[in-house]
Amino acid sequence: GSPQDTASGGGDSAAPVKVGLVYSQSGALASYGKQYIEGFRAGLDFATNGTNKVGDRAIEITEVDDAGDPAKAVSAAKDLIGKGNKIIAGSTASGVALQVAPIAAQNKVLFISGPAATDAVTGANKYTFRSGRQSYQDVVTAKSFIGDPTGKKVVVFAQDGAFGDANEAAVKEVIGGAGATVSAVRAPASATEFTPFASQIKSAKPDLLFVAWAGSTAPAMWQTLDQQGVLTSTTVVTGLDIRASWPTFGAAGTKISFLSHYFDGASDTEAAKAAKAKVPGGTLDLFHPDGFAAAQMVVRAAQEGGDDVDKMISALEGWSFEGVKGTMTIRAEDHALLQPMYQANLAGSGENFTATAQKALTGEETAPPVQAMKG
Amino acid sequence: MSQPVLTVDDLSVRIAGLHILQGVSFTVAPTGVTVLLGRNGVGKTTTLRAVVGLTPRNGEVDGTVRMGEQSLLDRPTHRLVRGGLGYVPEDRCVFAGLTVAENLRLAERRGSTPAYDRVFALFPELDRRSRQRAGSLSGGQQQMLAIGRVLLNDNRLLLVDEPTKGLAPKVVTEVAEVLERVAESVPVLLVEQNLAVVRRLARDAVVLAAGKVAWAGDAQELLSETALTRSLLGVGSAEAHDATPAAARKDGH
Amino acid sequence: MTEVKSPEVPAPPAAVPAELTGGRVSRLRPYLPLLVLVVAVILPYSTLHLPGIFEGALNSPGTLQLLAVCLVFGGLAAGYDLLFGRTGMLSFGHALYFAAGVYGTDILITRAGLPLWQAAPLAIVGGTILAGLIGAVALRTVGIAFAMVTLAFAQVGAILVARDFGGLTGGEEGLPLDVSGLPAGLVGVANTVNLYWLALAYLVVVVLVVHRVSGSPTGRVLAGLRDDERRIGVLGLDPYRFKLVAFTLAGGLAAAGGVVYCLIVGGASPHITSSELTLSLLVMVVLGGPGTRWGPVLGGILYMYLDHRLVSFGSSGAVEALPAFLSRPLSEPLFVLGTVFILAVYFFPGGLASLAPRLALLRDALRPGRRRED
Amino acid sequence: MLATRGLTWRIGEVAIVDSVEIDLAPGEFLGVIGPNGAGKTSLFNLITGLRRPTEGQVTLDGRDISALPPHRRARLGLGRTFQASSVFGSLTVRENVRLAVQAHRGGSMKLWRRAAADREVAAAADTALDRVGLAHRGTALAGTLAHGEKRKLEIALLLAGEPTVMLLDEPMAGVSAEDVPELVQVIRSLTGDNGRSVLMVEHHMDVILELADRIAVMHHGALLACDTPETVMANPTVQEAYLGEEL
Amino acid sequence: MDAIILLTLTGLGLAALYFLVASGLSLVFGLADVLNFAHGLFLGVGAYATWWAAGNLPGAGADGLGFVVAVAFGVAAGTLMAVLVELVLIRPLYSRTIEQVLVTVGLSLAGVALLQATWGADARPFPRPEWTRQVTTILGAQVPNGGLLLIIAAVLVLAAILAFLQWTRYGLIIRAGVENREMVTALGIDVRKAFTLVFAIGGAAAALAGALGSVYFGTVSPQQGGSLLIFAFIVVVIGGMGSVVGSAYAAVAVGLLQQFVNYYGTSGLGDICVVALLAVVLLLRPQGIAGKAAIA
Ligand SMILES: Nc1ncnc2c1ncn2[C@@H]1O[C@H](COP(=O)(O)OP(=O)(O)OP(=O)(O)O)[C@@H](O)[C@H]1O
Ligand SMILES: Nc1ncnc2c1ncn2[C@@H]1O[C@H](COP(=O)(O)OP(=O)(O)OP(=O)(O)O)[C@@H](O)[C@H]1O
Ligand SMILES: [Mg+2]
Ligand SMILES: [Mg+2]
Repeated sequence: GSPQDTASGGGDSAAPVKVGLVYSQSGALASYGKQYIEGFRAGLDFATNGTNKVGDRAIEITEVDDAGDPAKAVSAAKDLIGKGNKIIAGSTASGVALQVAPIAAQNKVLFISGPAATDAVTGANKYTFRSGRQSYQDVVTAKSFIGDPTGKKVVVFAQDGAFGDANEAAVKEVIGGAGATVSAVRAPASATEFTPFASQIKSAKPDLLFVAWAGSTAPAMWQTLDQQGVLTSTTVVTGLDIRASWPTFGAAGTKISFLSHYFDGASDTEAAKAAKAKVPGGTLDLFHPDGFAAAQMVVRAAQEGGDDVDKMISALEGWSFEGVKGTMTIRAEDHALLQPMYQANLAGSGENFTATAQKALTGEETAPPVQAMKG
Repeated sequence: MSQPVLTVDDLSVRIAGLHILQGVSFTVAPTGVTVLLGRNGVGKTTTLRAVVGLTPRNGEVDGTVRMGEQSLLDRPTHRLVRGGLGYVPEDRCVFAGLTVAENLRLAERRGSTPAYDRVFALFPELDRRSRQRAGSLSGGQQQMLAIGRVLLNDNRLLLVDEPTKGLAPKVVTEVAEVLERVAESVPVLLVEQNLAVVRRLARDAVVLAAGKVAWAGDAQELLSETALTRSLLGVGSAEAHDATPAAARKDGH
Repeated sequence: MTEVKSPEVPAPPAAVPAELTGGRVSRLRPYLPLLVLVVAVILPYSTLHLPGIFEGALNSPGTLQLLAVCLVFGGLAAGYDLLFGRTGMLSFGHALYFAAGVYGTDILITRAGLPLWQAAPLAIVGGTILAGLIGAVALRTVGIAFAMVTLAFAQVGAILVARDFGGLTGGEEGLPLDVSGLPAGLVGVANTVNLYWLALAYLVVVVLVVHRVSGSPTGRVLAGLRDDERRIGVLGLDPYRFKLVAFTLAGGLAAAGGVVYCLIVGGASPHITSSELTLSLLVMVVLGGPGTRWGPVLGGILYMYLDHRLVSFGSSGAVEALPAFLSRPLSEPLFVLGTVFILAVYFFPGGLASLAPRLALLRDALRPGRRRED
Repeated sequence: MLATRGLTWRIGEVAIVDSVEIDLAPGEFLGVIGPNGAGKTSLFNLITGLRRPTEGQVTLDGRDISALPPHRRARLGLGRTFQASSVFGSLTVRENVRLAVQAHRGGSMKLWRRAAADREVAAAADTALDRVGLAHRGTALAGTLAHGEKRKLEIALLLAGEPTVMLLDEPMAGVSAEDVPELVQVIRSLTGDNGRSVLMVEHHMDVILELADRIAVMHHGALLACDTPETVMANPTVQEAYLGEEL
Repeated sequence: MDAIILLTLTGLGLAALYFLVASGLSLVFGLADVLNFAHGLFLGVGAYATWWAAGNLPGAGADGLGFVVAVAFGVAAGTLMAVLVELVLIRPLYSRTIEQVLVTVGLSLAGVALLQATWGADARPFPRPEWTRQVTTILGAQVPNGGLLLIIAAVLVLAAILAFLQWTRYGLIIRAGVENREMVTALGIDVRKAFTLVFAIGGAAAALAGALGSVYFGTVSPQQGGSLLIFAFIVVVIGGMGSVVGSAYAAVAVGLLQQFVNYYGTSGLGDICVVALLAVVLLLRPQGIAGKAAIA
């Protein structure tokens, strides 16, 4: 016999379409994963009109937890591919998305990355798509806060590592490219005391402070910026995280200008209504649209491509659709997902904060530069 | 004869599968020193540790050990000791990181007045060095501390394991004197290799061989019978290997 | 020497000398590992399905991938045991040399564009030299201080990887391996079986080296070091040199494991630089039985197996059907793993390796009974 | 052979070992006595390199070894036993001795040779075990030996290293009376041949008197006397400081 | 000048936090000889219990006396947890040091996962008195009150622990028991009680650190304890195993070093400097600043 058995992706026309979802059900990003899967279910329902079928073929979802660990995700992806799944989606963590993308290319299956925000997924290879936003789009939204950047002074405050690097680079390119002087203050992601950094920022006297910070130390960081008077001395822009985190901004929350990927009430599209109706609790959050869009893309791929991955790719490339956020476009050249972004404000106190959209930017306005397809 | 203070009956100890004590029975008289003799590795230390409840985790103990009416084997060590069973271990076990004073303070027991005068009268060195860390004491000084620690309290029975090991002859003599005086008020079960000390102190003797009691009876009788000492202790002449100053003196003069 | 070990702590059980085990089984015993090896080699030819144990048939890519990861960690644990179980050195920084292997290979291939046959030896040599240099410094201390110095160096490694110096490591996002230059046989799901064989080969090499070394004159010295370092010095041997050799060798083996792991997972991620990885190596070794030939291997395999499988156990229907106060914790793999580990420490002290003698005891206890029935 | 010059070890103000000068002739047996805490063990630690002296030198065969680490001194032929037995507890008795033989003969840094295959090492180890009468305990784990047996094993370890100068720290401590003559024989047999010298701390005076050519008396870290047994025993200071009252 | 005062005071606040975490760790590590990897869990338990109490316990709240009650509840919970851990998990393994460490490793994995299963992986806002969010102006520097609170708490904890070890009989028993449990028993003392007590103190200190740390951070999350633990370990080792005073010195050194290097050097260098400090201290003085046995 052969030393290894790989299921041939059944060409039977009535066989189910097998879709593998590899995302974080446990681990640090479990709550992002939860929103993603809720959004995905709602999106599947929406895109198939409640049948969960594409034509005669049922869509068979296999969910695997990667716990945020790329090694586990790679194992899971290989297992799913071996079992004949032609479509893999998920990837809550950027690290996972980056490791799974090459696996998809090597094995010629479709990969639709989830909430992972890293720019590197865009243009990773022709088999890889994304259903969420990328860091660059955040930064372009941030730029919209200072009007004409020429001659302005911008400081990026970001944590060490790839996430911070990407943000710093994007700010330099987007806002610096538009004429502002950009400098950066970087801090270790593990830092617990932020006074030195707050002092550095304050003494730089920027016109705009762009903060790229993720993780559990964020509230302490905001409190320190507030206490050292940074928030009142300049315009401070950062990304709005999931709802549950809003109260952790504390008093600082109302002094910050937020760029937002999504929050409940940011849009009022058909898809948003459908998603709201379907999602447990009835309130949309940051990563529901990503899951929703992923499901829409899966259905599209299965509909147009059948079992042929190349056909799936050509069906998705250049495709525009109405997602939760509004019109989304998959750019053919590098598979960037062009989508609306929002400026928002927080109001309230204690446990109760509400976000209101100040302005929506269209997918065109926030489009990242085109990447060369790497593989 | 009056009731024995300690009765060991059919005591059997296995450690890591080795059957070390195989049914040891003896008694300790309510006064004087009972000495436990035997070759290296015969199980003297093991016997004492079993009595005081310190058999290692991988050991099993069978049989009965009674102090008066009370059965000892199923009671935790600290209870036994509080009940008046004093133990001086073979390798001293002073607390190296604590000062001499702290070592002594630790041995104080609730509900009784510690007899510091008694201890310092015997070992003035301990008083002088009370602020030195016990770990930096010499071997002999440590031994003094280990004995002094137990004498701080009134005991119903003392278990003493090779107290003269590694001590200078002068100190050996001192320790022997101390034990002699202690034994006037408290019975002592003593393990000792130094036959001169044994001769001076012991009233009864118990000889262990091959995990069993080979001989038990009057100590002086044992030591005076050359045939007996030779067969039980393997000593040619009782004098020959006494590490006594007397033996040394002979050459000196 | 580890200060953690108080005198009463039984030293890791030494392998039972052959002359002490009797009976028929013992005559077959030397061949048992060989038999297991043969089974392991031909396993990918089996289509056997073990429901509940593996997701797919034995020869499905998912199963082979999982097994390959398990085998690498089996080898890694065996290499770590050379330090911990056999020499008595408690290093908290072993993950560093593994990570050096993984990132070394990945960076040399992906960033420098070297072919695998150059990158792999370079990474191994680099990892070994790194272990030698760090060992040379760290071994000036002993006991907990040694453990902490190794931990500190590993922490520097973790910080450097996370900071993404020169964009080499990809920071917290990791660095996917560029497979375009790799031999075709190592790429793609269809070739997972080759990765499996590679991992198996790695494991065999490590076991062979560790076994050979611990049975060598040097191994004897290492065992002596574990018991009493001062004594070794007075015998005329330089403890430092021998410890350094063990440390460097173990580091080299870990780096080699890193190369294999990099190929299997297809990239590097900062998870592997964390001190938790060293900690879990320690867990593996103890789970298996330190200082024994097969214990650490089994411990490593079992730990990794559970680590991967528990994730899907947590999301299985059976668990989700339970009431919330049960299903919530059970769906956290680490909860189950931690609990299993605590229970294992209690009920199998001495690790899995101590199970065999225990089973033998059980068998002996049962045997007279059987005879009576006859 | 071995000589110390002005050897001093201070902790703070206190001189634990105080300008000790010892000359050990080839083949000589020098007994060291002294009250507990006199600094005998400390002197041994200075000679073998486990402690660094504050002042003074140690020379072996005319060569200054003061700066060498313990293992280098051992290789030059300096062997010792410890006051508290120190053997490799998790190895068998036989492996213990084989390790010592192997350490002495060199070739310990062989990673790829089977240790058990070296018949010469095994034979030498068995000889050493035989000489101390532990051959029958060969397969026992050294950690499980009784105290007296550990003492013998230590001497076997020492024997295996074929040292030219041996330092014995209270070898008789805790050894049962029965075994003392045997051990004395063993120690005597070590010294008779090929000019080996011995430095032995012992409180068993009869053993010292039986073996020693000369006796050194230490007191408060300093050398009180160093002479023939007769002279030393007759010295009133020695009697007062060390021997004490008759039992 | 302002900057230096600010950095010094906030650095001391950080040092205080490290010390609060390290003090319990150091006690348990140095005295009960258990390298307690579950210390981070005790921290988490203290923090979550305080958080829960502030919201649910009658009489407790986010402000004034209610906050004190909430913190007291958190400390009690941490203490109880530590005592249970000692009684159920550590005690049966006594004298098997490695196994004890391993059990705490298992416990830290399982316990943190349990916190996460119960309250989710995300950080939650922590109830705290309004004044802890304010700053106090000292010599022109705006020093966060949360940090000052930590400094005061750390000084009190240090004094309390030292007094306990030096002047109580239990302190003596604990110090002796570290060396030789068996012999302490043989002096008629129930040494097990003493070790339970060590764990209780360690747990209480950890829980207090958890609660006050959360005040400082403004949030509580399951991983918080674990991330502080590594620096606490470094502090304990630099300070010398089991020496609470040593830990205090080391915490100050680490806190200030990190703060100043992060300000004047490049980011991340602070952490590396701390690690380098550890390596240097250990190489020069393997027993740590205050050495192994010295307690005070
Ligand atoms: N923990 C242990 N594990 C295995 N065997 C042990 C252990 N403790 C003691 N033994 C064995 O038990 C026997 C008796 O030892 P024990 O220490 O009681 O002898 P002893 O009569 O006190 O000897 P000595 O005169 O040398 O002190 C010895 O053979 C020893 O090897
Ligand atoms: N590390 C140390 N710190 C402080 N004092 C020490 C240290 N080591 C030894 N001493 C002291 O030095 C003196 C000599 O000790 P040493 O062990 O050398 O004596 P010894 O002659 O071998 O005694 P014994 O016959 O009792 O073994 C003792 O008073 C001891 O307390
Ligand atoms: Mg004994
Ligand atoms: Mg001595």
